[in-house]
Order: sequence, then C-alpha cells, then structure tokens
Amino acid sequence: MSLTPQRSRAGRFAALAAVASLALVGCTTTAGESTGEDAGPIAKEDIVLVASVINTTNPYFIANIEGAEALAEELDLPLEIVDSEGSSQTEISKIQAILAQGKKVVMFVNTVASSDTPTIVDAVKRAGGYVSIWWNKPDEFEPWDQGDNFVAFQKHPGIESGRCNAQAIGDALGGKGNVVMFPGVADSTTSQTRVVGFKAEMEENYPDIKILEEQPSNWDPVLANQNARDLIAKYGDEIDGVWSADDGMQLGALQAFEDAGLLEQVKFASDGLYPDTVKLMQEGYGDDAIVGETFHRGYMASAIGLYTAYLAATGEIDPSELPKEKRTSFFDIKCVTPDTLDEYAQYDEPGAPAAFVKQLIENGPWDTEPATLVGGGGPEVLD
Amino acid sequence: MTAGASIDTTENEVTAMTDQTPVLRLASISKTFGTNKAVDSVSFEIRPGEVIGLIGENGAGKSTLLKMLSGNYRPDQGVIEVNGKPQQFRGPADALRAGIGVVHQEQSLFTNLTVAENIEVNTPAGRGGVSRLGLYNWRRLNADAARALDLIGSHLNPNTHVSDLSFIDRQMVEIARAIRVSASSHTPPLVILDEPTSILERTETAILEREISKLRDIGSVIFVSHRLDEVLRICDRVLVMSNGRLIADRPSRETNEAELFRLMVGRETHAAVRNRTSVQPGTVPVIAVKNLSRQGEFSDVTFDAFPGRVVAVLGTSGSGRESLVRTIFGAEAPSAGIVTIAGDESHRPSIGHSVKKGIGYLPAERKTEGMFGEMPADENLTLTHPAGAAVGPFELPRRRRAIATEWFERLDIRPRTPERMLGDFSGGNQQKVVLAKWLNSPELSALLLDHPLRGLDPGAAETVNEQVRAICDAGTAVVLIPDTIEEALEIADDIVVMRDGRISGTYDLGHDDPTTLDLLERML
Amino acid sequence: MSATVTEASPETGAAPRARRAVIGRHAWQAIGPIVIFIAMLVVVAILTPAFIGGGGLAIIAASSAPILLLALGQSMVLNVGSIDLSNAAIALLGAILLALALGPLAAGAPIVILLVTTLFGAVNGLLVAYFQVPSFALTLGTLGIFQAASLVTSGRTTVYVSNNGQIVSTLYQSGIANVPITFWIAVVFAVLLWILMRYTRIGRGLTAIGKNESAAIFSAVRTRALKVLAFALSGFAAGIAGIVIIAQAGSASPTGLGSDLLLPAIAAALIGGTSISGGVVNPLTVIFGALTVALVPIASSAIGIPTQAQSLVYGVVIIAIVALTMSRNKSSIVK
Amino acid sequence: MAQRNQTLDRPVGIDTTAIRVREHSIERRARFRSASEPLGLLIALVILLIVFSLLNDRFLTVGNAQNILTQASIPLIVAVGATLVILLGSIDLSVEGVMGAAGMTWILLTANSRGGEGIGLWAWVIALGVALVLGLVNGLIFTALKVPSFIVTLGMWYVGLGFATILYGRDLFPRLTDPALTGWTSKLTLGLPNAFWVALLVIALGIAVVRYTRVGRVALAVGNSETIARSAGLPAFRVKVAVFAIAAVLSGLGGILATIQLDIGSPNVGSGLLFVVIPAVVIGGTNLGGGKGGILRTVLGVFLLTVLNNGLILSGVDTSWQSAVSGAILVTAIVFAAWSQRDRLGVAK
Repeated sequence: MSLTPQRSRAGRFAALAAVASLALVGCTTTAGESTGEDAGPIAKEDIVLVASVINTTNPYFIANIEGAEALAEELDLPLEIVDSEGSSQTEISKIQAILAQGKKVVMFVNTVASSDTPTIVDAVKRAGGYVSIWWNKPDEFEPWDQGDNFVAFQKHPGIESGRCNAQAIGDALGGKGNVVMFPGVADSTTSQTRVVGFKAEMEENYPDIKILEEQPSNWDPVLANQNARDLIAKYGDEIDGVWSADDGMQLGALQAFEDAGLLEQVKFASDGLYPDTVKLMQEGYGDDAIVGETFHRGYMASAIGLYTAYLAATGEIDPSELPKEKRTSFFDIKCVTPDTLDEYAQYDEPGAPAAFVKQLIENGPWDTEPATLVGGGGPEVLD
Repeated sequence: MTAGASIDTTENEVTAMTDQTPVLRLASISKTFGTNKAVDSVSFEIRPGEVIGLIGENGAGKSTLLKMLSGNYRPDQGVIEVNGKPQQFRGPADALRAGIGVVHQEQSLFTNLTVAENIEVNTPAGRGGVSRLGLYNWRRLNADAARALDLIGSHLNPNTHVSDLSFIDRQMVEIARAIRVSASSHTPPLVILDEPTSILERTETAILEREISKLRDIGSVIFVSHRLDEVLRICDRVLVMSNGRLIADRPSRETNEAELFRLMVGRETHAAVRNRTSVQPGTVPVIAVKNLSRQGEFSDVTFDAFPGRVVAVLGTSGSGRESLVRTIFGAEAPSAGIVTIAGDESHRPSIGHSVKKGIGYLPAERKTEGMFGEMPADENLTLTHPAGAAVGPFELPRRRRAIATEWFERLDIRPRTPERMLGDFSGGNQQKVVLAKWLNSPELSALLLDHPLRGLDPGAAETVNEQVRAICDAGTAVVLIPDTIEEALEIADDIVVMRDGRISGTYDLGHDDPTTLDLLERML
Repeated sequence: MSATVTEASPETGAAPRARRAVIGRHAWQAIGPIVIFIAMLVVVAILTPAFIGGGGLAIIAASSAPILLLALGQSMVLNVGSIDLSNAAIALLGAILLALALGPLAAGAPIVILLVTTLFGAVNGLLVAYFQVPSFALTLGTLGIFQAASLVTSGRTTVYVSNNGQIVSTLYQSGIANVPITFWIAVVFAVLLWILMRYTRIGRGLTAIGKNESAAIFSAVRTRALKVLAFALSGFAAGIAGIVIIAQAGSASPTGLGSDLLLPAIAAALIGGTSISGGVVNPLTVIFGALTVALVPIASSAIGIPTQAQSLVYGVVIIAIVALTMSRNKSSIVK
Repeated sequence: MAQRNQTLDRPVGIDTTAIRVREHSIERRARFRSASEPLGLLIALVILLIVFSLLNDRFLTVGNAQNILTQASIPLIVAVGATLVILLGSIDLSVEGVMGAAGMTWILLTANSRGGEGIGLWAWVIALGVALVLGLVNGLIFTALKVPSFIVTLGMWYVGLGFATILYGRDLFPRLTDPALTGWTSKLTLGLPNAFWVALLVIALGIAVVRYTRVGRVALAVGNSETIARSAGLPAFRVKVAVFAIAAVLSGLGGILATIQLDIGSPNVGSGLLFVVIPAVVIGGTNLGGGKGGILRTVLGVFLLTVLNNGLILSGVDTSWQSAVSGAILVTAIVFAAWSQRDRLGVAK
C-alpha cells in the first residue's frame, strides 16, 4: 500500500465499501435466523431431497447419486446433488448454501471426513431438516445425543469387510503366504476398520500368512498403481496376496501386477465389487486373480439413508423412539467369491436402483435385501 | 581544442564525398504526444563516413527522434530517406534491414545466450532460417557473427556466453549487432550510439573511440552523448536539440564546449573554480579507512574523508574503487582492515550501522539500486530518514508530503509533484530525489557518491554538482567516484588514485596540483 | 528509460489526463475485487433469491474465514516478492497440534500454537532471507516437511479435541450478525494488517522490498528482518487458521477440513488485488478475494450448475476475475 | 589534446589485457560453477543409490531399475514441458488438469470397456489436440490478457479436470480392451520400458528445441529479459504461446501414457504429479526466474525424486516420513546451490 492522494482516495473508498458490504452481510443474515429445531414433521410437498457425495468420478459415489435419483423419482420429490469435490470445506459450504435457501431438506451425506459430521448435523438441525450420515463420523458423536434431526448414522461394517477379504485370500493361498495391503486414506475410519478386520482374521485363522507391508494409497488408483510397482520391486514374487481397501485401488494394483507378469501367481481381494471388478471376475481375469470381494452398492446406501431421513421428516418414524441399532446402524455386506458372483448380477442391471427403491419402500429401511440391518448401536469394535 | 591529424584526414574524405547520396536524410520529421510536440520539424542529412554528434538535454526530443529512426515510433509528419529511398519503418526489423542499427544506452544483450546469438538475433541465421528445417546452424551462426565482429576489429569468441564478458566487450557485441544486418546486405550501415559512454570508464572510452573511427570506414555514425568534450573529439559535426527542435548544426572544429552548453541549456555554465584549502592538522576524519581489503577487488587501502571536503577516488574499471566505496558503506564485506566512522571502529561495516552513523550512498545503478520507480517520490525521499514524517513506528503522510515539497523546492526538482511515481521523473530529477533521501538525514556526516552524474545531461549534472558542493560546505564529508578525471579536478579537495586494487597516489588539492596526465599515469 | 518516459508523458497538457488514468487504474485496483464480489452476489441473488435471503452471505463469510486468514498471510509474503507454499500445511499442522494440546494446556493451547506456527513461518523466512534461496522452492520443500509432521503427530488419523473444546468452538458457534466470530477475527486481522501496511514504517519497508529489493537494501531498509517478519506473519495467520479449523470441526486430520486451502488462498490473495510479483497489497480487498473464492463453488451449486461442470466453472471464473481486476499497463512484464 | 590521445593509446592496450585476464578468470569460474551444479546433483544421486542399495539388496536389481525407469517416464515427459515454461520465467500449474483431460479424451476414443471400437491413431491426435487447445488458451490468456501464468494455469487446472469429469460422465471406469495397449508402458523394448523410450525421445526433442530452434532460443532470451527481447523485435508473444502449447501437449502425452499405465481412464490420472515435476525442475537447478537451466538438469531432478521415493519404500521407511525426506532434500539442494552465491546484496524472491 502506498499513500499517494489518488490511491488514498481509492483506499478510503475501498475501506468504506468494505465496511458497507460487511454490514450488508450482517443485515441480510439476521433475517435468516427464523428457522429452528423441533419444527415437527414436514409436509411432503415442501421436502427437498439432498444427496452429498465426495466426488462425481468414483463409481461408488456415482451409484450414490443413482440411488438418490431413484428414490426421488419414486417419491416424486425434487433432488439436489452436492459434489464435495473431495473437500470438507466445499461439502460443508454447499450444504449450508442449500439450507440457507430455507428449503426443508431430507439429506444423505457421504462425509468427506469423520470430523465434518458435527458441523453438518448442527447446520441441518438449525435449519429444521433431517439427515442421515453415511460411512464417517466421530465415534462418540451419536445420533441419540443429537436429537431427532440427526436421524441415523449408517454404514456397512468395515471389520466384516476386512474379515471377508481375509478369508478369501487366506483360503485361496491355502493358509500360507505373504500379503501386501493397500489401505485407503489412513485417517479414514472406513479404511481403518477394514484393515483391523483383515488383520484380525489373518491373525486368528491364518497364522501362516504374513503381512509384508501396508502402503496407504489414499483411495487413489494411480497411487496404488505406483505403490504396487515399488512393492513388486521390493518383494518380487514373494507376494502371494494383495488386499486393497476399495476396488478403485485394486484396479490400480492389478495393473501393476499384470505389467510385472505376476498376475497369475497372486490373489486379490477388496471391498465394493465395482461393476468393473464384476466384469474382470466374470472374464476370469488373470487366472481368477480376484478371489474375494464384498458386495454393497452405493445406490443402496443413499436410498436407505435418504429414506430413513424421509420417514423421520414426515413423522412416519420417531427417531427418539428407535432402538440404538436403528440410529447407528450397520448394514449387511455380502462376501462374494467367483462362485457366488452370479447372484449379484441382478443388482447391476439397468433399473436395479429403482427396483431396490421399490423394495425399500415396501420393507422399510432396515429389512431390504441384500442390505439388511445386521447390527449397530455403537462404534464398530472387533468381536 | 586542436583537432587531431586523423580527424583532419577524415574530414577531407567527407568533403570529397559530398556529392554522394546522403546515407540518411530527414525532412521535417515531427512527432506529437498528446499536446506535446516531442519532435518538431527536424531536418538534417548524414553523408557516408560521417560521425554526427547529437546532443540535448533530457527531454529535448533526442530519444523520440532516435526511436523514429530505429522503427519504434512512426513519425506523424515528414520523410525519412535512407540512401535516397524514402522509408516507412513498421518496426525495428525494417530499420535494421535499411541499415540502421542502434546501440542502446542500457545494454540490451541476452546475457544467457552466446555472443553469436546476440549478434545474429535479427538475421536469417539467428531466426533459424539457415537450414531447411528451421533449425539453428551453429557453425554458420558463429561464422557470420565472427565476420561481423571482425569488421569492427574485435576477436571475441562468438561461442562465449555474454554473461562471461566484460562491459566493453559487451559494447563491442552491441556494435557488431548494429552493423550485422547491413553488413550482410552490403549497404553501408548507420550506427546510432545512444550514450554508449555514460557507463564506460575513461580507458574503455578510448577503446570505443577507436572502434568508432573504424566504423567510419564502413558506414556512418550518430553519436549521442552528454560528455561534450568527447562529442567534440569524436564527431565531425554536432547537432543540438532543444524543446523538440534542431537548434544548431555545427562542425566540431567551429565550436567549443561552452557554446554547446549554452545552446543546450540556454544559459552560461556557472562552474566556479573551487577555493581549495589543505586539511587542517588535527581535523578528525568522518570516515577513516585503514588497511581495508576485499578478496579479488582491492587490498590494503588506507585513506581519510574529512568533514567539508570531497575525496574523489579515481581508477579504471579494474581498480576496485566501486567495490571500495560499497565496502565502506557496508554493502560488501571486507576481508581485512578497519573502517572507522565517526570514531566508531568496525571490521565488518553494515549498511544499517553506516546509515545510523549518518552515511549516505548514492549508487551508480540508480534504477536498480537507488530508487523505487513504482513508489511515489515523497515515499522514496523519506524511506530511509523519515525525520519528522514518522512518530515511532507510525507514518504521517501529510508531514511526509510537506517534507518532500520542501526538498523539491530546495533542489529544484521538477515537476513539483512529490506524489508522482518516481519512475515518471526524468533521470536528473530522480537523482536529486535519491540525493534528498540522504540529505533528509538529521545528521548526515558523509555521502558516498558512486558515479553521481552518470546519464545526466549537463544541466542536470551541474545542479547535482552544486548540491554536492553545498552539502560539503555544510560540513559533510563526500567520497566521490567521478566519471571523468575532469570531474574530479573540478569538484574534489582530495584525490585518491587506485590501480589494480591498491592506492597508487593521493593528492591534497590544497597544495598539490596534479595534471590530468599525472593522474592518468597513476591509474594505468 | 527516464528520458523516454518524460518525453512520452510530458508535463504540459497531457498531464491531467494521464493522472486521471492513473486514478482510474488505482481506484479500480482498490475497488475491483469488491465490485466483482458484489456483482457475482447480485447475479446469484437474482437467480436464487432464497439463498441470499436465507443468510447465504453468512455461510460464505463463515466458510471464507480460513481461506481469508491464509490469503492474508500469503499476501504479506507475496508483497515482499516471495511466496509461501507451506502456509496451508502449517495451518493444518497447527490444527492437529491444537487438537492434541487443548486437553492438557486448555486456554494456553491456542497461544502455544500461535507461537509455534509463527516460529515455523519465521524459519521459512530465515532460510529465505539468510540463505537467499528462492521462496517458491524452499517452501515447496518445507511444505513436504510440515505435511509429514502432520501425518506423524496425528498418527495418520483424525485427532479429536478431548477436553476444553469449547474454548475454541465458541468462536465458530457464536457470532456477530449471525456470522461466526472466526470470520470477524479474520477481518480484524485484515484491518490490523491494513494499518500496518498503510501507516507504519514497517509496512512501507515491506512494500519497498517487494518493489525493488536491491534499492531497499541500499536504503537501509532492514530487508532480512522484514522478510522474516512477512513469513512469520504468514505463519501466525496460518496458526489462527488452524484455530479456526478446530473451532469449526472440533478435530483435525491430515486429510480433513483445511487440507486443501493452499491454492484457494493464493487465488484469494490475487483476486484481492495482491501482485504476484510483489510490492502491491491491500489487506482489505483481500477480504473480498477470499469471499469471492468461497462464493464461487457455493454459488455455482446454488444456481444449479451441474455438479460435473462445477470444477470447470470454478477455473474459468478464477481466471476471468483476475483478468478483470489485475492492474497492468501496456509495457509491463508479466511472468 | 593530441598529446592526450597519444598517451591514451599506449596504456589502453595494457589495461584491457589486465581486464581481460581478470574476465577470463571470471569466465573460468563461471564455467566451473555451471559444470559443478549438475555434478553435485549427480553425486547426490549416486549417494542415494549407494545408501539404498545397502539398505535393501533388491534395490540395485534390473527389475527395480526398470521399475524406476517406468515410474520416472511420465514425470520426465511432463517435466520437459515444465522446464521450458520455467525457462520463460513462468509456471504451468495446469499439468494435472491437462493430463486428466487428454487421458480421458484418449481412452474414450480408444477401444474401451464402455464400448466402441476406438478410432486408433486419431484418438491420439484428438487427445493431444485437446491438450494443445488447453495450452494455447493458457498461453493466449497469459500473453494477450497479461494474467500471471500462475493464476491462468491454476484456473486451467480446474478447467482441465472439469472437462475430464464431464467426459467421464456417470458410467463405469473406461478400461482398455486392446491387449496390445494394456501394459504397453512397462513392456520392455531392448531392455528398457516403452514409456522410457518415449521419455527419451521427448527429452532429446526438448534438448533440440532449446538448442536448435527459434522457439527455444527466444524462450531463453525472454526468460533473460523480456524487455530486451521485445525491443529487439523478437517474437516474444508467439514464443510464449508456443511454449505453453508444447508444455500442454507433453502433459497430454503424459496423461495418455498414465492412462495406459493404469489401464483405466480417470480424470485424476495425473494426481500428485505437479508436486513431483516442479520440485524436480527446481532441484535440477533451473531458475524459477527464467533464462537459466536446462532439460538435462531436470532429468537428473526427476530421477533424484523417483529414486528417493522408490528407495524409501524399498528400505521400509514409514510412508508418513516420505514427504518430509523429499522436502528436506529439496531444501538442502537449494540451500546448497545458493550457498556459494550468498552475498550481502543477494536478492532472493
């Protein structure tokens, strides 16, 4: 800043304008304070469905959107999608922006980070909306402590997923061999619980399987691919099994092993059974390299989450009267092997999300196959 | 001023060639910016083999005229004829093709490229047009450049990077570049040297003079300079510009420095002879330098600067005198020795400490080291010594403006708009602001002046010199690195001569009376 | 050059016009960011009136707080001609350390964190000033180091504030005019910096460095100390940003809230009129730079741009705004 | 006067010899400096190789060497473009976005699991064309609108990613179906991975561009001083646009190769590459201010970082520390490089 007369005039004007517009911020915002909690049931025609996803390029999150769309169609309600672009701040800001428009929201949020949950819940509560959170929240932040607006926290159990994968690899290797692991973002509870489950299962039932190394790969296929290449260089053909915390990373790892010509000697397992993975398994890719998967679908998650919140919003359920496992809920995941693969083909057919939604509305959020309620009521712990 | 024999011969040749087509003919060239006629109906001719001097104060319109000749500006009116053909330059490339090359005031070479590339920058070879694929043919490039260098008698290796060259060698590269295009098209070149000597040392100037006389053999030269003695020595004719008009056209031998000064500035020079006295015994020096050395620059230098006296440090570019002054100021670190400032001894002077002790330094590189072009003049002026313009850590803009206004009056800095960006002032006025920056010190004890007149026109130079004298008379010690020996003899009380980093002579002009020749011998 | 300038923009006649142009340029520099922000706001208000009416501005203000703080710190560093690529990493590390320290140190924790992050910034500055290494490269290096420190101190997991969380969380939960205090803290910081830049010798020294560092050295400006100060201010601002993150989220993790603020903050500083080559800064307009950066994704979502096109829109808007607000003249060199 | 001229003539020669002698020693020193900088890098690289091979005997195997070469290839290709841009004194932050856009364009036009036979070579042409357009836009906005390259390319990063995201749509990951393409980058030809051959070609072309073409030389000139370049009538405008275009095409090529390497198309195919490429160029010693540096140095920088990353994984260093180690090496490298040039008047930006 310098102080020529011209500029000081301009500077003064800038300061004035600054003050004026900041005052504007204040004025307009005081007007928006009217909404509050305990607004009671919302008339159906006022409801706007909102589905918030981490990004729009991962098949899982795209499926989240499909589920939300199917439900919106079925219930004949408007839907807004929030793309967090991988950023907590963007996620929170965009959600707040929707709430600010005074809409009565029924919301599903696939949180970017656990720590986003309190902020989002708080904002939804203030706006009198209803929200279900999927996958990530702080352990001690439980819905029943937060009132009815935080309808439920829902997820598929990670420990179960890890165990399922471990069994697949353990059995495929005949209980003996060396495994490398590619966890997701290291501070994600989803990845952490899967790792815990995988390791526990190996320790308990496959004592001769050795875990050589973990390389967190941030849910990023590119990074998993690079890390896999380095681990191949490090361990060569010592590696017998590869576990990834999700199918995206597994796709990256698979390619690294294929390039190294090791695909046929290594067994893979991962979580999510992406349609891409289904194809590979059907093809018998790499001499049936993929030996185990867990099945769950993003559209099921978003439909369940949104529908639960919807029921609370319309007063069809009273969250405060629900048992704890219906507030913090674990939904079934299916262990998939190449043999049982065909059972799940129906869920990827065109129109599958709509079919699932119909089922969901018929059976309620906790009893719809294949994602039925299997547990919950508190943080996921090793049994 | 007796013209040398060599000049006489050349002039005879010139006279013999008068019936030839002029290399350059300007007819009523004008250029207007806004409402200001920067160049107003200028006409002149240059004949082959002629060296023309072009002088004028800053703002007289020289630069605009040159820019029209080099194709940077288009004249509003008038005709430029080169070798009898009227020309309309659309850009510098056109001017080059017509044979007009400019050597700019500030060197304009790419220091990270080779000599050859710099010379060939605008030729087909340099443009990659030599081979069919448009790739550089380095051998061809180097050969062509070597030929151009050869024409002006330089034997530089074309493959050297310019960053590794000395200043004078770089100047040679510039001249080679200026004649390069016309040399290949066999038209005699017209080389415009725009104040090439303003940063050259005395001896280097001599080399340049020799080169110019070589240029005379192959083409013509327009020589722009503020050093009137040089202009008279080098040129056949001198053109004087003032307020955009060509006001005089004099053969060199029919005029003299005083007349040229009067023509340019519009008044007589009032350089008074300085009344000199010897140092009074017992006077305490403001700056005492003892056995000061800096690796690779100078060694074992001892001298004193007394209050109220100007010490001029003379030397060639290898003498280390610039480095010496910068070391005293604290800008460079000494390897040995002591600098005592106002009784305070230091082995490692620092700028902060020197300034606290009341030392000021006027750097030779004004634009890069002396001033902030994008900062208003008043802020420049009060940056180092805010004096009354600051209370504690806070600034008082009004007081700052008042202080600046006062200095603008005292030093006659024009225009009187201290809130203007300093970069928008002319060189002389910029220099005065930089000077005022130090004068604003409440207790200025010594001023170190590194080429203070560099690039200033004679009028501006005279005001700066007057100020230096006034400061000195007020009891400040001045250490001066002058551009010329004459400058030293005119203003100094003491002279220190340096050669190869050591002191080769000291004179107290109160009782010594060295001639230019004496001083030169000590320098070389 | 000097001669050319005088001749090209001479005193008589042309001067008043030239000065008017100068005023125009500088005035635009000062108010451009504000005008742009308000213009975008008007567009959003017309397209989705409910958003503005419902307190959308407060949301933008709240979400801009960490960006603003980092942008202010960045603008201080940009002003001296350097860049600090590590400030967002320092903020995140500060947040993690604060989450760890709030339990044991209670109210002392934020102070300790501010000291630590200021120190981190100062170390950057010391290396730049005394080793004379280019700040871009240096802070790229320290960025990696701070990132690793975040991973290690957090144990690669989310660190929740165990006790005393309310000490900082009130900053987010309570507000003035419904805007969380966190934003107002950032605004106050901006005003303080503005005073520093405009009315103190330190501020002028900082700007002098950015305009011409060599000349600053020769003018006895304490360039090294001031550079360290600029980086320390950046570290300090990052520390406040860390506190703001904790205030909002109650926890911190290496990939959670605040892990992607570097580039938005630089964009905010530049949109706010800071020159990337140094010597020009106005902390007050940086406020609007940050508000604009926060507004774009929210607004593009609010006015219903398809999710998959939002990133593209964001990029285009950022370029367009800087192109509109930048001060430049015909002969200036832009790198 | 005449007398003075005579006296001048004689000693002048002597004095300039003295100057020249001094200048020659400066020249020698300068030569030594320019030679010693890459030498330092080379030594650092050798030390790393030795340390890592002591830590893990699998490090110094042919297999790992090929692995390192494969992994270095894409950063190398992109870094050649980045070096050209930095030689101008500008910066290109858009590489990841351009990689995503070109990679996604390419795979959708090539035989892939989403269907379609692909259009073969045209896919390459169109994908690189997309990159070229992004680069041209970069260059044009930068030069014509005078928006700093930092912000233009930052915006273009988002634009490229957004473009790729839109192309990606909502379908499955597109997966290569042509077996000839799958794994092509790491297949060996004459003992070296194919991707590395491409990188070698790009490096050779890059060096040729800098050394033998108008674009390269003018880019250096502009990096040295744009003011002088303009007043000398050099086509600074066109060259700047051309350099950004070249850089984008190379990023695009990197994006395509990265897509092949991953076998699936993703907008984020370039993720993390910017923070490998820029440090590599800087560690290599190319001056961020422009005009100084070169492609071979960048090659060394890329190898240093790739070897480092690979070596850390192979020696079992906790991955949390990896960014700290590369950060520390970057800091050490630049402090080391700046050490000899430290000076009271030194100005570092």
